[in-house]
Amino acid sequence: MIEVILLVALLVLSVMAIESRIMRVSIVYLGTLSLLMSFLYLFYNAPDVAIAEAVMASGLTTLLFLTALKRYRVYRICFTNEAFRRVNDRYIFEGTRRGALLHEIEQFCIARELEPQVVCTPESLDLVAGSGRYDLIIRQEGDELRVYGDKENYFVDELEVLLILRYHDLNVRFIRSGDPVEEASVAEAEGEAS
Amino acid sequence: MTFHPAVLTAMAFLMVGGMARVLVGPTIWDRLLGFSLISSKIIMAIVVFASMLERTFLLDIAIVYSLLGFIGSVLIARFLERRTEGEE
Amino acid sequence: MTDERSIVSVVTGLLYPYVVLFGVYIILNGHHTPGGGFQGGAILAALFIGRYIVDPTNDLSITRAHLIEKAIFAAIVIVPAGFILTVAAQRVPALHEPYLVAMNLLIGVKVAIGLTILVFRYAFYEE
Amino acid sequence: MRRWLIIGFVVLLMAAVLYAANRYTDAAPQELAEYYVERFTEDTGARNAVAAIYLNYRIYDTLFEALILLVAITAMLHFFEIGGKK
Amino acid sequence: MIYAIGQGLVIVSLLFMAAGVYGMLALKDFYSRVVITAKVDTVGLITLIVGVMLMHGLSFFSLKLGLILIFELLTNPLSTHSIAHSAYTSGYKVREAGNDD
Repeated sequence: MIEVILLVALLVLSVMAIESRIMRVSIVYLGTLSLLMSFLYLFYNAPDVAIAEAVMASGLTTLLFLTALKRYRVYRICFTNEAFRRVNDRYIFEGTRRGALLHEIEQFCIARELEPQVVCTPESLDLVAGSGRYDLIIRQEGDELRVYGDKENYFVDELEVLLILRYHDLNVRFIRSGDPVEEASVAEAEGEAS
Repeated sequence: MTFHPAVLTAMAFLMVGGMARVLVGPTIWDRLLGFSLISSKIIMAIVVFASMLERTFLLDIAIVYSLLGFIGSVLIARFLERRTEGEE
Repeated sequence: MTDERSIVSVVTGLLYPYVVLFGVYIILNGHHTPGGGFQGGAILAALFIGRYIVDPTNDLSITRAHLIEKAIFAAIVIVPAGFILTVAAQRVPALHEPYLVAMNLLIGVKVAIGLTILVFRYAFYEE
Repeated sequence: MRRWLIIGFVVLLMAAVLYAANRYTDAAPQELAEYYVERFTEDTGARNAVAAIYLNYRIYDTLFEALILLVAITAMLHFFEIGGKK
Repeated sequence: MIYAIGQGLVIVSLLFMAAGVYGMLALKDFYSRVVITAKVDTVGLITLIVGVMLMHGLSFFSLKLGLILIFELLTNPLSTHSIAHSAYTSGYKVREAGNDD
């Protein structure tokens, strides 16, 4: 019984590890796969192989995969909603309309070889934008979704066209602003030049 | 069905529950949480399996996991954290 | 930030000697219980990964470690060539067990050094 | 289209392998395995059969495995020269 | 008798772990799930290992089980803590599980 369950789980996990497009998620899948596989080796009376699998999976291969993954650029998306003071996980799930939007943005990032990372917070916009950690900020105000992005970035241009075409029922509005720090430094430079 | 196989089967169902969180979880930290849960379930399954066969050396694998099992999740968690803080 | 650093490093430092002990136990008991050279060496290499978590500084001379590994490989070739591939294996059966222990020890040290070089090389120089 | 072709090819290959594996059920001769399992303790002095086999009966396997690890690391240090010079 | 008590403890630990898995699947926000995994799972682990120790009496097996228990009590909360800390410093801040949409 346990054998059948774990073998089916191995199948599901291996297929998902190949099919998943986000690399870090694939690493977690592979870690789980080696955990279950190590127990199956033990179940089939091969404790030597089980020890080797346990050690290699827990430390060595994980570190190698993660070092290889350092080359990917991460595109950080922040979802903020300060009006309700409560942000729930249901904002990220795929079932709702907003979740579909976030999922679309993730797919858009993956198609351009960026690693999307969605973060969900109830902090105010100034705090979030001031930290400078995020490349794209989505803020919900009542019925409106406002997307804050960089001013001169062709990636955000394409994203804007896509979202306004497909998600007009969510009242998506794009607000483009340059980095405030950069603007200040540019203004200073201009003042010195004149 | 005797005692030990029944316990092992129940534990396999619990592992499938943790695996559902690994597969579904909206953020990557949820998946990591499911991963650490499955890791502790595996240790307990090894303990029950060794108790069923009454072989002491099978517990070596459980000791390996309890000593080194946390390294994987700590490494992945550190990696995610550093990626978001390092480029400020 | 500093809080988390300290708790992870404290617990990893507590576990450090036990991991060394357990790796050596796996290597030395490899001919009686499951385990052996490769598994124990991998445990000792995972120990250095734990060290990388606590304190990511690079103070391993890779060239020197590689030299040691080559020397140990020469020993791995010489020991069986002197014992198991000659008539001495049939003449002196009392030496069988010391031979197994010595080979396990050599293979364990070699695998530990090799995997450590691999991991450190990828962790520190791959930018 | 290309993706589905690849998937179909893999499924066909898997079916062929499973069919071949189920068709020919005659096993390899068992004498050597039985000899190893019965005699390994008195031959080698080990109580773990795996250690007896990889350190005594099949010592060439172990030697070349160690050589493979050494060659892999040497090649890695040779081709990416950043870590080698220190 | 002691064997039966050990079996009872193992079954109790299965109930604990089932509660932990149910909570992890059913709860709506991340930090509640972290608490469930860290606490309930560790309780289940302690109960199971003590139960198996009772089933085996005083022996080398029980000594190794005690070692596993000590190491696991050191490392299991550590990984959960590390995950939660990583999520918090990355800016994933969910305050409470509410139902207002």
